[in-house]
Amino acid sequence: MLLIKCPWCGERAQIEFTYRGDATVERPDIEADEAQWYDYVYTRDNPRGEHTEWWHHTNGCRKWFKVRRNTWTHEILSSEPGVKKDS
Amino acid sequence: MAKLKSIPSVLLRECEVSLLLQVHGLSVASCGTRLSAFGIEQLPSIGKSIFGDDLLLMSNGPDMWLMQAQERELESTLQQLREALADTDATLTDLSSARLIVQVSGASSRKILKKGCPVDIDSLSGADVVSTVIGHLGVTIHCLGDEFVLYVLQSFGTDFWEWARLNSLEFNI
Amino acid sequence: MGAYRYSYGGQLDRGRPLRFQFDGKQYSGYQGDTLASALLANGVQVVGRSFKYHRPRGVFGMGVEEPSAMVTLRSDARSEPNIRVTEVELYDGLEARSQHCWPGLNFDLGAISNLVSPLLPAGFYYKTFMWPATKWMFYERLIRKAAGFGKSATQPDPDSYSKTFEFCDVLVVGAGPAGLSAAKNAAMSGARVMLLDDAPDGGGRLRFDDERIDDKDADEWLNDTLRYLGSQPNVDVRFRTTAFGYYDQNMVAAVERVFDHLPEPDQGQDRHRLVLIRAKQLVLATGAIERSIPFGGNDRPGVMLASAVRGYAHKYSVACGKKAVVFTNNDSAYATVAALREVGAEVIAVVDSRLQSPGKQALEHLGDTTLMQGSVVIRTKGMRALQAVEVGRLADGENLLGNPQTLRCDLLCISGGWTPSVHLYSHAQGKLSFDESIGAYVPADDKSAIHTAGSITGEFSLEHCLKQGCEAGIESAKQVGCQMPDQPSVPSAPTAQVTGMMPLWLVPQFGHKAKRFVDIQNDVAIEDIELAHREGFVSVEHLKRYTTLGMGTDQGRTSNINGLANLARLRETDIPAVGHTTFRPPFTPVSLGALAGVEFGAHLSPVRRTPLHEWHARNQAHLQNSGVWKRPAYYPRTGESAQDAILRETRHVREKVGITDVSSLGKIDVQGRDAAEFLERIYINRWKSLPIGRCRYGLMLREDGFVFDDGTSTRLSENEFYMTTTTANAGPVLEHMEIYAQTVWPQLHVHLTSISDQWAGMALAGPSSRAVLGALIGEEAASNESLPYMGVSRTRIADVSVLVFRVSFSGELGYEIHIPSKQFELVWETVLAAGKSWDIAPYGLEAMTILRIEKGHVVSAELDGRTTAADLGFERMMKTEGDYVGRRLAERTALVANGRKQLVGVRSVDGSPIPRGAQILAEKSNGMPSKTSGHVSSACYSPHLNKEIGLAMIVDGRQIYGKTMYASSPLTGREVPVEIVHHIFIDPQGERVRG
Amino acid sequence: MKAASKRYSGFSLLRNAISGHQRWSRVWRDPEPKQSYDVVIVGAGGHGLASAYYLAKLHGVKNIAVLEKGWLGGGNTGRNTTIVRSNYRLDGNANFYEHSLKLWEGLSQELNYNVMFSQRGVLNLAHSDSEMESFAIRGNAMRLNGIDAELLLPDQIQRDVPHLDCSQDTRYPIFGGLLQKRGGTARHDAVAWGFARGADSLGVDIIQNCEVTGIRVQGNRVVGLDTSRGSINAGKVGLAVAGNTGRLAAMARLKLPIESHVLQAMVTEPLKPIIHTVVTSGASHVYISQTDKGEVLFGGDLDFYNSYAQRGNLPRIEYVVQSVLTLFPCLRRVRLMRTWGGIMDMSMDGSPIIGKSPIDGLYLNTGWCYGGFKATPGSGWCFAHTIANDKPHPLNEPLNLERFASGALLDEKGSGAFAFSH
Ligand SMILES: Cc1cc2nc3c(=O)[nH]c(=O)nc-3n(C[C@H](O)[C@H](O)[C@H](O)COP(=O)(O)OP(=O)(O)OC[C@H]3O[C@@H](n4cnc5c(N)ncnc54)[C@H](O)[C@@H]3O)c2cc1C
Ligand SMILES: NC(=O)c1ccc[n+]([C@@H]2O[C@H](COP(=O)([O-])OP(=O)(O)OC[C@H]3O[C@@H](n4cnc5c(N)ncnc54)[C@H](O)[C@@H]3O)[C@@H](O)[C@H]2O)c1
Ligand SMILES: Cc1cc2nc3c(=O)[nH]c(=O)nc-3n(C[C@H](O)[C@H](O)[C@H](O)COP(=O)(O)O)c2cc1C
Ligand SMILES: [Zn+2]
Repeated sequence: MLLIKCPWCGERAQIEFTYRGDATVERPDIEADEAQWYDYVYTRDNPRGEHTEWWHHTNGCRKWFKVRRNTWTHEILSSEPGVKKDS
Repeated sequence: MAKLKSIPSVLLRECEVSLLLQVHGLSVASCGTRLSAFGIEQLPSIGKSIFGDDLLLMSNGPDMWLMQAQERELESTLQQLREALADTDATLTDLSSARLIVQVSGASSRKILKKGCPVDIDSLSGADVVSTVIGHLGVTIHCLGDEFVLYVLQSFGTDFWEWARLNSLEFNI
Repeated sequence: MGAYRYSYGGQLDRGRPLRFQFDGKQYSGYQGDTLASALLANGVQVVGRSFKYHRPRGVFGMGVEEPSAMVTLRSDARSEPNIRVTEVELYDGLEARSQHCWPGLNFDLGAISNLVSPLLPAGFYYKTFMWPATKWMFYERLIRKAAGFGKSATQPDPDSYSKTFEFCDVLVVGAGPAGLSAAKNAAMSGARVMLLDDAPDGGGRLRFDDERIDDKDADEWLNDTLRYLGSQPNVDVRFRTTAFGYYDQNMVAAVERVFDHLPEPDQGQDRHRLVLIRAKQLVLATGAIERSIPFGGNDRPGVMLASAVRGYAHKYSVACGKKAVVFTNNDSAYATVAALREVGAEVIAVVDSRLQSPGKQALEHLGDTTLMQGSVVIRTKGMRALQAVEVGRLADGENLLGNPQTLRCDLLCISGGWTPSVHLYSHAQGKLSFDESIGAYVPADDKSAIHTAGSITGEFSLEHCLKQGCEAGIESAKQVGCQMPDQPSVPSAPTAQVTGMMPLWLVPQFGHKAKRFVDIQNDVAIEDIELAHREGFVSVEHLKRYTTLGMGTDQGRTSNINGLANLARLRETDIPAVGHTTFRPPFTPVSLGALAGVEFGAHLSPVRRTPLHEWHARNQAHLQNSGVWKRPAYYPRTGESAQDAILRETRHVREKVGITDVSSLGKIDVQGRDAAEFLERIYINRWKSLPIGRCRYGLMLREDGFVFDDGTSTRLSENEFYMTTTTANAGPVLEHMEIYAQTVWPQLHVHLTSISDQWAGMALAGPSSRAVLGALIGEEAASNESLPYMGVSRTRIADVSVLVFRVSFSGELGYEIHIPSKQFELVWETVLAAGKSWDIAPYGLEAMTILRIEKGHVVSAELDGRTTAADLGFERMMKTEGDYVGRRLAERTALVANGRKQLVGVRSVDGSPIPRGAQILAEKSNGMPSKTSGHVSSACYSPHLNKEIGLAMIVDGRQIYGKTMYASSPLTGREVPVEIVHHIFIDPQGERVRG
Repeated sequence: MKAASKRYSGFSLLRNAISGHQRWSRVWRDPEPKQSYDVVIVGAGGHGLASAYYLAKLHGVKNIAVLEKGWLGGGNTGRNTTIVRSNYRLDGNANFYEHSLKLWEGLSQELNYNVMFSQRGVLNLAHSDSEMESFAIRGNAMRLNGIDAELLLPDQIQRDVPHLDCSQDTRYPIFGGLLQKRGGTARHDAVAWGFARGADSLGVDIIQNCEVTGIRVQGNRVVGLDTSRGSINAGKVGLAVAGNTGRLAAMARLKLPIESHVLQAMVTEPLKPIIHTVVTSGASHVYISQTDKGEVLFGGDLDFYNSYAQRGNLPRIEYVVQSVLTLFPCLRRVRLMRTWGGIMDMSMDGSPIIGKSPIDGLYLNTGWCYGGFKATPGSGWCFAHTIANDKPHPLNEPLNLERFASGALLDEKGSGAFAFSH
């Protein structure tokens, strides 16, 4: 069972979390090209190695945050809050 | 192996509270001393709790608190809090009916929690608050030394008791 | 007890004799025996049959490595197949049966396959059973008859299982000399230590060998160390506990066999416990396992691992034979000579493949037993069990010199060297390197949080095992920041003088070509490996799968390396170039019960219950699953059928007044200065304009433009909305909104809290609902003016503060009353009492389903994740400017093109019921494949219209109202003509709900 | 060697037994890579091998190589739960998988290799009325597409699967089921080996231990590959690398609607067979069968995080086992023998992609999610057609890459653009 580091609650068992995939894709502006929207919703880098991804501390603090994890070794490298509050 | 004693070593008891609130968005800057009328001078850090005047404030995440009282009247307290926090970022949500609250005590209290919670129960000490799972259920655990208070979603209450029954047979409840 | 038990010695409780049965025959043993030692003490030689050829099999090893002595243990609902007798602790009344043989163990008809074994080489089934093409199912039935070893119980197991989560600083796996010294040193530093061992007691090989530590009998050190560890509060020692898998971030999964050593668990106690341990530092001291040697007939009962024979003698005082030969390629087996002598057996010779003489200690053990250097056992002889061996001299390590010599014996103790138990290390993606000196793979290096100590590293001397253990204990304590006392505990043992092992991967044949087995469970012999190689299965992985080498219940512990080495020989390369197959959890087989714990059957996943659950049950409701919830389907009255009850309840709502529990709806509190703006972006329709005290139907999309969920939401105050979602999507919708609130639009001030459990709800519906409400809150407050359609009122019922929404799912005049769930039953009863004069009655989900179909309301059957807002006729709700979730991709060509399936109503033309799940066809299919135009998503008999109706998704359906098509159900052989109509069957103008 | 002497049969087995099995020849060669091929297939899983086989057999392509980074059949082909079925609801899937199922029905004879395709039936259990209703929709759609399907009631199910818990005393009581009798299982390894043998005998070079490390593109046309065994020129390149699609696509600078996830499977110790049907349940997401060797074989959901490691974590194993015991309570004392994982090419709508890529001469075969084993012959057949004609066959036309941009998705579960949700 992975040990996920929540930026607020510390290292916790995977069963407290929900996964949401690639956190490097950015939601485009509503007026952006359909192609950009297609990329945002559908296409993924899908690397073997370091991957930045969304996790949600569903049975915990209910925050979404980004984890940097190696998809080959499952090693967890770092985690950070989803977005700074003042952005 | 020593023969098991026939006295139960875990006690589970449902607790009644008069008020349970989810508080969002309190901050030292905006709330400062606004809660001092309730005996709360400072905000607990994440994963900690403090007691005020018949009021328990537990931090269950960043910018999030559970507030609990045993005696205070719900609607008037809610009103007073709303007034105290007016014009701040804080919001209040009434959850007084939303949780089954269970006190776990006895020599094996940690042992039974370990059977369902993937957190280091042995490392919890007084005033610690942790939201996690027990079995398949979400739970917030408030540690009071060797006693624990669990907050489980009301609709899963029956299931929680079922979980507790299955897992406490060995403690001879 | 038993002809092969020596009269004294061993670590048995001779004061406690035990009786047991094997294949119905009574035997006895002692407390402290394993089933294996007890069978051996009684001279039982044949215990099982091999997988493919049904050859007789006896006890070969003494622990987890045992490949073939498997039985079915216990009986009836507790019967357990494939249990290794070497792992079973004897208890009084134990029952074991042989398996995989018919009619019996000693006369097994399956053994015919041994006679035709030339026809059954590796992979034979891929080459035949293909003709005639239709006959495979017939052949397969025969093959399945031969499959499997034991039989599973057919009744549910009466025992219980549980799980616990543990945390520690240092976890030591294996309580042999290395593990014990690691644990002791880590414990002395004050670290939180856990020590696990598979065996019922600690000590590892120390229990089976005659060793000295600190100049005393090793038992003394062992007992002192166990006593020390047992007395420390920071140490948790668990025996009978197998670490079966290493998982990410240093989590070790173990299973504790709490009660397998007794006939059945004590009252209330669990049989097995799954222990999940998160360790900051892990020390693997899992030891090494002796391996076999491939020579002719090496599978015959009476051929055993030398280390096992030594163990049976030392620990159980059992002589596995009366007249033994030892066959080895290394020094370790010499101790077996001494051990056998101690229990009164005769050792007639040691056959050592090496030309050099063994080390000093080995020669001491040898005593005056004949040593045949540079020699090998070529084959065994005997009927079922061993009677003699043929020994030949090796000329150059490969060819034989002269004629073999026959030695009569009933026991052959073999040692092909030792293979470290690197399983857990390998689960952790640890790299292995091949150590030529021991002929095995060892951990290449320690990882940051994983240390190895003892014979797992390939270091076999006790002296070094102890030393490495100490070092690992000290190092791991240091890593977790614990201070060692000045004096670590470093026990000493005599320095061993050993002569190196000689690789012996294959013994040449002489004359008679007896099978030389590699894997004696799956009957994989050298010729199978040669055949695989010949046919091009030259990768280790292909070899494994083609021959099934190492795929048995022992996972090839004593045999894999022999397979690899022989493949290397055939490929004319070295073993590292061939590689090894992958080690996978579990280390040893784990009961499914232990993995499941309490969460199966009725407890597989949690159930949500409404606050009225007991009330529903008391009132004869038929409760059914609805997502995670249990909800009342209908409330049959005495003598009423389900159908009658459902129709009665439906009519009751249309004609009088009904009440139903809608507590399972998702409810979310949306608060903050930007709450309205936030909803504007979550839903497709407008929210900022919604007045306080009013509610609105909202539809939300996923970002891909398809409909996600719907519900009504209410503005309670300027910055506070009470949102409802469908029952099924309550959780997903909240998570979805959280991601937008927290990460996409964090600048918006909005707080989201699930209040699904806080608020319970009831729908009060029917022509008399206003009258009932009036009786509760006053006629004025309930009037159309005070509480208009889509209006909301905060009021009190039974002195409980409630919310009353003027909304309707049924299409009747109706209200939803939401109440804090702890007061729900009180208010429900109050409403029922008030409604008595209007003949109020509860209704369930089934009636609700009919009511909503009549009204054309959509649910998950229509919102199936493939529909757009426009498909449902909601295109006008979609804002045409501004950002909201899903807007952009909802504009994609295929989502706006013609030819999409649209929501319509269907009405049976001839009055016959519309088949459930029917497909819609333009023409009758008459049972032929046909192109479909859509499908019926929901259908029912409408008591109100007295018609068979349904909702359907039909290609361009809104353009063909009035057309007749066919609702086709080949599954039931029915095809019903239906007319395509508008999806709202009753009150299309909404007069009832607004009136 | 003469073709006839290589044929397998009971007779050849007997003849070889007499000569001590010394005369069997290699099942496939071990050739050195040539400088250049007309078509190179990357990935010697079932799909890659089947594609090469059909290219050579049906489309007369002569100069073909299949490149494999490890050992052939060692990807998901060698680690799946071997269920074969065509019980799909949406036409685009149903027609394709039914074509594949028909190929399965003659595959052992076609390949002269017993792939042990066992039509023991695939039973999907329904645990609620609404699930029965959606099974009815699916079953009716299947029947109208000419595919066999039957809707069963609990008592019929209990008769067919005696040890299944059909009682009410369980979390998800069984309301009925959808049975496809022509569905079943096949021996996974034999499928890879049979296609490899077939392709090899048609002259295809199967090159193992040859990892593709780069895709060379000139203008917008693929011209060759870099591999761990040197550069290879290629007229056309077909990617059939399952979970590694993302890495190969990146070599061609493509970003695809694919994520790699780990899916686990496991077996118990071998038991005398008691489960003779493939049983699957959506409520707890588990699928169970018992192999011809006797192990009970099962799998469940993904581990739910991107992964390239062929190993998973314990919570999934626990839940899968809990689900198995819920259906078959008598197995609690049976023991789990081995667990493993495979890297799944999960697409964003849960359906596969077989077709052209934006680069000329580069073809995609990916997105198989939980269900690509059953597709093996059909996928190879369609992929071969697409590569040979530079145009999809009508059967794989709906399985194009463009559907994600246009919205013409094939989302059987309706769970949207989340790769792990399908
Ligand atoms: C646990 C599990 C259970 C499953 N159960 C079922 C089931 O019951 N029924 C079903 O129909 N499907 C099932 N599947 C799915 C099915 O196994 C796969 O979809 C199918 O086998 C894929 O075949 P393939 O040939 O596309 O891929 P693979 O067999 O994975 O072959 C791809 C090959 O490409 C090679 N490769 C990768 N990168 C490179 C490179 N750079 N250079 C050269 N070669 C490379 C790999 O080594 C591999 O051999 C399951 C999958 C798993 C993991
Ligand atoms: N003379 C030789 O050639 C030779 C060879 C090998 C070992 N030995 C001797 O054996 C001893 C080795 O000491 P050691 O401590 O390294 O090993 P050990 O074999 O004495 O102890 C290992 C212990 O680990 C336990 N174990 C293994 N895997 C486990 C798992 N997954 N879960 C729980 N428990 C598990 C075993 O039950 C055993 O008790 C020394 O005395 C050494 O001299 C000698
Ligand atoms: C259908 C099927 C049946 C299997 N049966 C067995 C088995 O009987 N014994 C065994 O050890 N492994 C069995 N395995 C698992 C393989 O040993 C192996 O774990 C799997 O092919 C994945 O390869 P890997 O573990 O080498 O990565 C089986 C795998 C499959 C797909
Ligand atoms: Zn958290």
